[in-house]
Amino acid sequence: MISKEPPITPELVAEHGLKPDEYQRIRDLIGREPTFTELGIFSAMWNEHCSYKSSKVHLRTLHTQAPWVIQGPGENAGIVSIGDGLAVVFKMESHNHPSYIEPYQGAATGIGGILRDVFTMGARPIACLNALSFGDPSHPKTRHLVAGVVAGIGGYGNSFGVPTVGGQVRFHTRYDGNCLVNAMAVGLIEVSKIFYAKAVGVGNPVVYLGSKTGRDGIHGATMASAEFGDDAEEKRPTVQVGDPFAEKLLLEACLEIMAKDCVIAIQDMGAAGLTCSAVEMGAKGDLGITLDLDKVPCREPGMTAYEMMLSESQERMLMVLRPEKEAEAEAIFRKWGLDFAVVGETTPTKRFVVRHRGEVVADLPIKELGDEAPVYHRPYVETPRPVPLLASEVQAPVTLADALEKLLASPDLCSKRWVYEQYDHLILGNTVQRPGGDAAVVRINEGPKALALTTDVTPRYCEADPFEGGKQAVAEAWRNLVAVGARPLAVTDNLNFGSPERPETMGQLVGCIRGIGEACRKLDFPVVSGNVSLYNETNGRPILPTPTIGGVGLIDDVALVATLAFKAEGEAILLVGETQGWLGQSLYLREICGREEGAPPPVDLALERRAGEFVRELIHDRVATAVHDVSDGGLLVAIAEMAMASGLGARLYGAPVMIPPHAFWFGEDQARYVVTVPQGEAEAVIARARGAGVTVRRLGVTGGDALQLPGERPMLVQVLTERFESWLPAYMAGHAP
Amino acid sequence: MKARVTVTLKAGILDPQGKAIEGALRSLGITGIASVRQGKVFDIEVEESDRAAAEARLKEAADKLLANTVIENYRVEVLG
Amino acid sequence: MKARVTVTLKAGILDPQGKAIEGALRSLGITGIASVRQGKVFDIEVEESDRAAAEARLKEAADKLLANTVIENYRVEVLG
Amino acid sequence: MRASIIVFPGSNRERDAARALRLVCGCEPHMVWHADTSLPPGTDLVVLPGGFSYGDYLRCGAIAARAPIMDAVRAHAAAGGLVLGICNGFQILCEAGLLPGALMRNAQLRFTCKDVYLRVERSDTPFTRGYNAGQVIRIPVAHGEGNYVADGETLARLEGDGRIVFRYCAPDGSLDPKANVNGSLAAIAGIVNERRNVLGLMPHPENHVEAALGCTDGRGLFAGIAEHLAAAA
Ligand SMILES: Nc1ncnc2c1ncn2[C@@H]1O[C@H](COP(=O)(O)OP(=O)(O)O)[C@@H](O)[C@H]1O
Ligand SMILES: [Mg+2]
Repeated sequence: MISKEPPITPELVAEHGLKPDEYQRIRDLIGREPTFTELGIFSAMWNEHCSYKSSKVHLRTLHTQAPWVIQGPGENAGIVSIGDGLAVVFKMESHNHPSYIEPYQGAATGIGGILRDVFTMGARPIACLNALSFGDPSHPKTRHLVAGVVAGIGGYGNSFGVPTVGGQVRFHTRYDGNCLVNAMAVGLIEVSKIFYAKAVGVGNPVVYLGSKTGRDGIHGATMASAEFGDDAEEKRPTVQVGDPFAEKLLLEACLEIMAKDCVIAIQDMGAAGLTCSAVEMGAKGDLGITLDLDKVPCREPGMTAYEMMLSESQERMLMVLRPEKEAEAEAIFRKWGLDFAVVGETTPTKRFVVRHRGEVVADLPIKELGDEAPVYHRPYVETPRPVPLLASEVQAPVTLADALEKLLASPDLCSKRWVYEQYDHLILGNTVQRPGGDAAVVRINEGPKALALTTDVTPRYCEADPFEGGKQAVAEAWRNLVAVGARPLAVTDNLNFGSPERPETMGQLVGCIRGIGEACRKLDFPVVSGNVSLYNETNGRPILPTPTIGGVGLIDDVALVATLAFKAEGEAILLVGETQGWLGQSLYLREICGREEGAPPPVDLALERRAGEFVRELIHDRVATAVHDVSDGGLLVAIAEMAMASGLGARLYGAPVMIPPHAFWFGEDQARYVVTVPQGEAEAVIARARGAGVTVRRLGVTGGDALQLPGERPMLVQVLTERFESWLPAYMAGHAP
Repeated sequence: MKARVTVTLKAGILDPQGKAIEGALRSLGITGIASVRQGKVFDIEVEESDRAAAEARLKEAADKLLANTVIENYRVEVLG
Repeated sequence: MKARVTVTLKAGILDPQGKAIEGALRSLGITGIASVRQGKVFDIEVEESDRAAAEARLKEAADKLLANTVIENYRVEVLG
Repeated sequence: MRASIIVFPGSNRERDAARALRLVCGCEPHMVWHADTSLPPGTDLVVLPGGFSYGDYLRCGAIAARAPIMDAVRAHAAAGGLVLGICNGFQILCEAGLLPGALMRNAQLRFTCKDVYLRVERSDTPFTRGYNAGQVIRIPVAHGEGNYVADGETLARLEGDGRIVFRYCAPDGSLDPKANVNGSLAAIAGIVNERRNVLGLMPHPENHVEAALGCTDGRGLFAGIAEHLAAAA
């Protein structure tokens, strides 16, 4: 139908990331050759990022139901009821490839995108978190990426005005050419005022809102699903620039017109902007959509239909409005200084028709664009189960004190203060627990309820044993929520893997999803939203499998929040949970012995649940004075973190005779917490634990200015703190890692 | 030697600052401004007497640090 | 008409960014940079055919908005 | 007391400020849109809240300082009314010429959010009568451009007239350069105008008014303002 567009050649098809059989399927569907614009539309809709073609069949197995779930996966974000007519809306999403190419803007637009997902549903964002994985600190690009990504996250979130309250930062050489930037946004909504993407009614105006369209990120969605070679730098011109100011205005304007009941359906323009949003609105509503591209506000002259349909310019939305409210909605948008244009309408035809300069440049069946996207049962091989490593096979340190000091100053364990101090974590005035604890705690409105928020994953466990690693990521998120006193509600997952076309990598994806499903079922902790990012690899080397879990929990009364700092001298320090001394895949093994091997610690989900419920009761009954879960680095690291947070030391008892000391103190056995209670309560707590089927062991007594272990030099809390706090700032100031 | 490195956004890259300034000028009653794009200048004192050598050094500085060549262009002028 | 307004810090005003850039260049191994001071440029498209009128309008823009004359100087060039 | 909070596009701590006024002063502030040209009648305190007005593009606070409502704010100040600029509000006051000097990029070139200690230099202003002179308070900062600069003459005048009301300090009140969180001249965190009815400060007292959030050192500022207005009435 269009003469000026380039002819479709096999090369052009390949450049669009479509395989020959996929192209054939397109021809069969529409019964002719697609136009260039249509090819672009298909490539956007059918790429991995939008279609989930490799992961879909496996994602269906996840546990997504619970009585408190209002909206599970499939919408812009998941929604969970928190009582009082309120619900929490949340989702995590990756912006990995754009962040590697331009770390500041890549990370910034990642935050912008996930915030839009949340406020598109009508929620006001109340918190952000992020999970970051970078290459080895000695890799020449790592420092630049850390600096840019952190500044970008802060630059966007701070200006937009949402507190960034938590996250994690990890380093490993397997992320050298492919960092991970996973961002999570959390919003608050009234249950009766939720908005969806589903278009309703024929002849209703389709309205374009927000910033103008430029040539930003054309093919960004395709890029997000392409692996990197050494020529990654050459893919640069697709960089999108974020405008947090415009997004803040968009938020306020959207919430205002939603409150005025103008909106039938709303969808943000994310990856593959106008294409994905329009198709989704039509397909969900069983309607057709007609767009007139001459009406689209453009930033640059001479943009083609293809460019407009694939542009990823940020801070834009598409809405279906109630026709009688059009003028009112427009006035609100003009007041906020934003573009507003009626660009199309809903039709009964179930076709996606796009017009530009008097010509029809696309005319496609709307349902098939989404529903008929290829779904792959990709071949996979399961990761062989690793052999557990015995503690006797792992060398003991010269002294436990030396090992502890070294661990605390290691890149993964050290304080991330340098990072989170660049994020405004206090704005909105509801941050009860700031970054640095097990989970962030954000009060809901004026209280007394609050949300607990965390992001977790241990990629080295997932690499060694995807199933156990998947379980562990969920269990650790659950544990971090419990450790502050919350009732875990639900999770969002962000699955970052290499190429699904490699059976080994596909096996990791399948294994992790199974593990996540298992843990979510057993812990009653459903998945309500998520995102899959595949093809994270450089020169054929995939990243560590990284299924990041974002967990949300509910606290009924902010006054009953637990923190990890020791509270007073002379209190009993107790270990809740069972210890074998599991050193396989531990940080002790990696940082002290230079080995990465063995099986990761298995997660006994029944035990996890018992231990967690026990600890939550201790917090609720105000018996526990400090609580910290035991994770990376093991028991001694957990105790050191409690000491550093308070400035108080502790006198510790020796390890049980059955377990070598280094395995006891640095093993990473799961389902454990360190809890302090007033001395006088210790016996009762231990008895209560016995009744609950939970093991509790006395570890020592708080007090003094050092950690003291029998036969070891005293470890001054101040010295530990110095080690803990100095690695990251020194590294970022240019010192050798 | 004195030099100036001027860094400007590549064509087509969104300039939210420029856009905000356009709006502000308009509301200040300053009309007839069709577009504003904001860039940076670096006024640099180089310890170097050879012009070409100074220029080479500044190019290196611009490539490695002063400009983000993903989204920006730069120009080096040695003023002598 | 195209024009450029260049805004630079007044002498004597400390420039933390410039200082930091000096340090960063040094740690990148780029030596011989005695000092760096950072400023801004605005590339402006003026709807005006008269040079003097364009200049006057830009001066007004700089005085009223583009420069903070407490700490900054500016220069207007109409490029035609 | 009648407080008005000016909301610019991009302001984002206006709700925090409103909550502090509500909790400490029992006053429900008016939200005033930047495009308005007058303040609600009877306004005795104007608050310019934190945030990124107009994205903080160009220079922090520069565009907001030229917004329509600012003439009314100027007139309010000229008539002796109280004006409190917090963070972005301080930047706006400097850009508007209601306070001297300018706020530049933090010396460490990074946005910084953390608790800092402030020494209250005098308790005889409308804004600080809730504190004792020399008192050390813990208040969070959250800004990227809070590095106060002014020429020598201006600084001499500020010092001479005792118009520096808050300085960054160590927990014991000493002026440790390490405690100067953004490299400000003379560790300046907040200053008043000559008449002492306009205060600008970078830290956020409005975020430290509730025990549930860990610290109430910010209450003194709002309580002091309420007291001053009550006494003046
Ligand atoms: N990227 C980040 N953004 C914000 N906070 C972070 C980030 N990385 C780490 N933190 C904070 O530092 C603390 C320690 O992180 P981590 O070691 O991952 O905790 P845990 O082992 O309990 O999951 C947490 O409170 C976390 O929220
Ligand atoms: Mg934890």
